Amino acid sequence: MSKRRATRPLVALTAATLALAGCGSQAPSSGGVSADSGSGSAQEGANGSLTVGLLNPLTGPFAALGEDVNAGFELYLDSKGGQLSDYGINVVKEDPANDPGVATTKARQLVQQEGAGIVIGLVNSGVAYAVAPYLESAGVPLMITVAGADGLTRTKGGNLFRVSYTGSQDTMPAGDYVCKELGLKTAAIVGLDYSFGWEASGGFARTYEDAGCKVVQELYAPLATQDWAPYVTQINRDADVVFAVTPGSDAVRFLKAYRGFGLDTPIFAQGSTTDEQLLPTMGETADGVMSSLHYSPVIDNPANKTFVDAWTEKYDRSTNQYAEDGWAAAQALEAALSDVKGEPTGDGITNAMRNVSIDAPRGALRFDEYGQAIYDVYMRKVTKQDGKWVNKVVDTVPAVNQFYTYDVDEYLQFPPYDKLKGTWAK
Amino acid sequence: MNLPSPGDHVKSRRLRSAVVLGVLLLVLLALPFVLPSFYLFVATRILALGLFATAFNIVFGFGGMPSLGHAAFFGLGAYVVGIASTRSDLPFVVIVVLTLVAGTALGVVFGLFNLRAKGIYLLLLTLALAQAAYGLAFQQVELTGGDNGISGITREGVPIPGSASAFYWLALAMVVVSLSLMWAFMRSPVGMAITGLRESESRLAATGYRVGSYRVYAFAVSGAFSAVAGLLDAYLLGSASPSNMAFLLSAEVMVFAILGGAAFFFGPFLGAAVILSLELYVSTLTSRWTFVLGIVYVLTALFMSDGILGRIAYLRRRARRKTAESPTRAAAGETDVAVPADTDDLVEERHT
Amino acid sequence: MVWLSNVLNGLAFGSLLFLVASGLTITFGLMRTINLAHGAFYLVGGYLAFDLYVRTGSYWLSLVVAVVVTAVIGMLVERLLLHRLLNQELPQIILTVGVSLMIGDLLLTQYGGSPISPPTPAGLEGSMQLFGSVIFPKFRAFLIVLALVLAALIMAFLRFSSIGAKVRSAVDDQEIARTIGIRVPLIFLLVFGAGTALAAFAGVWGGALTSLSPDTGLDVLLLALVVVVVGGLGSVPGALIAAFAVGLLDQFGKVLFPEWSLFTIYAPVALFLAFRPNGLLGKVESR
Amino acid sequence: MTDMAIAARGIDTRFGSFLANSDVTIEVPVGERRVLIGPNGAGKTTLFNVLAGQLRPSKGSVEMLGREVTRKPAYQRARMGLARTFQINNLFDELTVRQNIEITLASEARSRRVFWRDLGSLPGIRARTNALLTEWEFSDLADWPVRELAYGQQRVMEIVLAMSKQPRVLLLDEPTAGLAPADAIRLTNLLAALPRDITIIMIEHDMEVAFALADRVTVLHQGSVLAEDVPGRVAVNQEVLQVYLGDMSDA
Repeated sequence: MSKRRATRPLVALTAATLALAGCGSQAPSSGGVSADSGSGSAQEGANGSLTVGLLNPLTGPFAALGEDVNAGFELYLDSKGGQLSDYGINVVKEDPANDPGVATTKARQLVQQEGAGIVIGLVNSGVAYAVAPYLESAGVPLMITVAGADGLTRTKGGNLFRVSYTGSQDTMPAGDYVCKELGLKTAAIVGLDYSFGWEASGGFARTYEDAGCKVVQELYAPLATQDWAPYVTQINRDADVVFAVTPGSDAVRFLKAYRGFGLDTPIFAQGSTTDEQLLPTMGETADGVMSSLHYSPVIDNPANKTFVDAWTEKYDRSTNQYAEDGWAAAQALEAALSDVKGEPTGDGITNAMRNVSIDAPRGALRFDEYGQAIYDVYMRKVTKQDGKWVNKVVDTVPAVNQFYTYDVDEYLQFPPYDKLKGTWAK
Repeated sequence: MNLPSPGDHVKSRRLRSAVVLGVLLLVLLALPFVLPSFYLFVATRILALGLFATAFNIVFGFGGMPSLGHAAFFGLGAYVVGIASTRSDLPFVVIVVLTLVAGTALGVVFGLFNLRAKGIYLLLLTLALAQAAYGLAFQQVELTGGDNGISGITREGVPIPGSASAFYWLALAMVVVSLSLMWAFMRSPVGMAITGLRESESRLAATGYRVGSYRVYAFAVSGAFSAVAGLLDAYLLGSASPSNMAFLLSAEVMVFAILGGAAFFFGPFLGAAVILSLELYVSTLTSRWTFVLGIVYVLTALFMSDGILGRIAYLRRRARRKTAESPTRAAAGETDVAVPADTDDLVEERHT
Repeated sequence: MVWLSNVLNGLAFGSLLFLVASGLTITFGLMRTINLAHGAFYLVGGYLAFDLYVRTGSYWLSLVVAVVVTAVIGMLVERLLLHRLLNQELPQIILTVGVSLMIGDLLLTQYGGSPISPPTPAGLEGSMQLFGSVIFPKFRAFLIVLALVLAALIMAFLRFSSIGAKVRSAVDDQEIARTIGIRVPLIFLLVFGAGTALAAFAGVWGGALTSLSPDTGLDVLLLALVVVVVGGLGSVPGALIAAFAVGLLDQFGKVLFPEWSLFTIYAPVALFLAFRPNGLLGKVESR
Repeated sequence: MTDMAIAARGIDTRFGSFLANSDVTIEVPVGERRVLIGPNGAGKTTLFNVLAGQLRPSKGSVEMLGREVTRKPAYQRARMGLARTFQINNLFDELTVRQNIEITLASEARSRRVFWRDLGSLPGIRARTNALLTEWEFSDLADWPVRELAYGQQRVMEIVLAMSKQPRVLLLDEPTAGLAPADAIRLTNLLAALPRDITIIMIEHDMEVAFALADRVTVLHQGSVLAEDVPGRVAVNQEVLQVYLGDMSDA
């Protein structure tokens, strides 16, 4: 092996790499405002300025979610000319790379290097758990936009807020609804075998059984199960309804296998299973699937109209819950900032956030004392409208909080859902 | 034969290496006084992953066994900390010992599985083992917290728990001690026999060494220190999660070793520092950082398969060509003239 | 009957694994090249077919063009990059991991992170009834047939065509191959092209079964690697047997021990390799 | 009857369908110098691997110094006093001459599991290494990596390493292969000067070397023993001549 060859190509390629890295930074990663790092371009509003750290995945399995949250946030910011409540907003985006180690590093970078006064984002709950304690200790508010673990919002008076759902929040109304309104008395649960799957399934199972109906089977499949046949073929065909918690690409595979094996039991799902990001790919297989979620692009209210119009003008596809989460986060921040007098400190924003009450595209949104959003939950059904598959709203459960109708203290005494999985069907 | 005696040469170089190491250590000790806290955090992370890469290299660069499952050890260390520190009041020292024991035990398992496998088969056997370990971490929620991992790891039991600087110094001390122990180990008969594994297993066996045992020793020692690296990382981040055991980390540590120079004791550490810094820098510039990382991998494979230190050593050898001539090949008209290996030099510590 | 259904499912998933593994095992078996970018080429094939089908609406055109274009990309990678690293296992691994990172990121930039599904040929929608009560999707049944036919074709090709012999001699001794007039670089280029073409073919078919997103490449690659290694590197019949075995293991592991499903697929593989370090039908490596 | 240093009886070694050794019996008494000859593919190296424990025969038994060792792996036979060289140089290439010797010396029971002390600092190892370096005239090359040595020097290194453990049985696989004639003669002289109490079994292609060193010669052909006798008689054995001449005319 000659070791002498190729020093020149090495230099050339290194140069090319650096050049590419340079180009890449200008490449529109989300199509949002050009707001990459650089506090030099600090926008100064009448009341001052605030640096917002967007910590959403731009690579890895949750990239599509993270991009949409960022896009939603920036779209709202754009619509307000880059200022929220007369504070100039500087957006700095970092990629947590779906890895707690990277995410913790990036959270510190946002706060310590970029001077972020608030961090918004996080999709993976494990990452959120890893990052939250640092932000707490640093006194920087954290607004979660996707990560769903119930346990993240169980501390009163913290600096953590969440505009998106907890694992069980959107499915608890569904249990009641399916049992009482739809009159489907026995259910088979098919969920992903990780905490979100157990929480969403458990939320459904709890209210469903409390309403007098019966969970007859529970099946849990690993995240990113390539072949769903082993699970689909085990589904108890005597059940009246199949309750599915299969977000992301698993939803596509689950429904394909479900239809392929000729099952015809109606499906009711946690809303992320029929997300608008997935509907075009799922097509016919999603037809008629019902679900519960705190958003649907076809909600009829002025805030949603503004949002959907702004979105569709810019992107050639439907809005979805993630984009709305980002948009609503920006709205919530705006509302909080309108309460902050002067310098937007961590404490100032945190205190103001507690009293935030906004009309988001999803409807009315405010936070409970644990920092978790209270919002309306919609019962939806996948239907074809104007040649496109949409989650048509068939019913609304207003002002759902993370404990649903249960007494808070009683609810907090319940064993966690990871302990309860497998016990519902018994 | 009329050769320059390498004796004086080696002595002067040994002195120089000692000076270089001493200065480096002083600089590292002084970092908390000059670095902003974020970069101190990054530096601590580099220490942990640098230790991991160095430990990995016992099996990889020295033992010649391309393990693609080393994340299992790193993750194991992190989980030991996660479980022990959140569920017990065990003192720090005990947790360190537990980590060492667990890492050694898993290393023995890896070694026993790999008594015979070679090359690509070893690569994939270790990968399968690590994936099985990953499966346990992900699915045995009672113990590991599943996908949420274990968070809220505090440094309460850690000596001087307070400041980031204190933890940095603790990490530095542990890394220095670990590296010294590994360095000494690799010069011991067992360590040299592990190096012999890479060079020729058949000769090793014909010499009277039981080859399989040394494979197990290599994995055990490597596993123990890899687990310590995981321990440091978990204390630093305050969390342990399945991604500590993931395939990509196993692949990344191999790139650390190769880019830095797997033939050199300090190569992998250097590689870890370079790649982690680069990742941080590029990911700040662009969200397309995985693409750039891909380019770095490709360039490493094409042009740096001897690593940065390998290249430096080569350039130095070339520069020294005029002063030293190979005893044998020069006469035969070969151009790539060699010089004696200096066993105490940082760069020339060649084991591959 | 439940058992029959499980067995069929296992075989169908095994067939998908074989489609992916076949390309991997011939590039390794013939070139001693470990291509960890195989999962990325799988994705490229699937995404291209998806893209073309959206544009043209023609299934067969999409399939053929996707496979050919992917093969060309593969050959470019071989010619420009891999070719310089002949017989250097570790650099090959690093290089192909790098290539797959780059391809994954390009796909993410181009198509976004949401899952897509390559087209299914007409006539394979829906399901059929077997032995009275077992309902089985036609697509999956066809997949089993496809895998068996593909295996037979590859084996026959390697055995009977002169290219098979040439490739083998080129690998066994490049010097000798060169002296008797075999153009080794060309052979390697063609073999790698064939390997990536198979990856793309698997991507179109497998993607239609499982859907694709830029990060599925790794999941598929890991399973395919397991199959290739258990089967014995380079052995096509070995890969076929191993693919079915892993498919069945996966199926029954998930049905019988759902809590351990990630563990039950890799732990037996590790155990198997510990006792048969060269896989099922692998040759002992001389070195 | 004298004690046998090595006795292999009825050895079959099979690789798939190929029988590399077929019913080979070879008995070498202690102190004898035996040379194995035979055309390419006669199964000499395979037999060596069986004797040294690198290969397990399909059939037959191996005894070493009066002990049954058929199922004992190479490292155990090495510990019993067997040393071997390899046909193709098989050294710790990237390590120095000194390190090669040190590793070899450290393989004895009291040092091979030591992990807390520097190899070179173990009692006796440095001194014995230096003695060996001097004895074999490698002192000047001690700190060079073995791969940088000339081919002939590497051949000698093979013998140095084998001898450094003071073996009782020494297997030499074509020690002079590939050497220039002058070097081959030097090496042959070195071998001739080895102590007489060491049993030597040697594969050799060069007839002159073979006959100069051997007490007895065993001829292998197509996996079986064709003849075994003192050199003088083997040299005139018709069958042997035919095999050799035939082989040459084929080549």
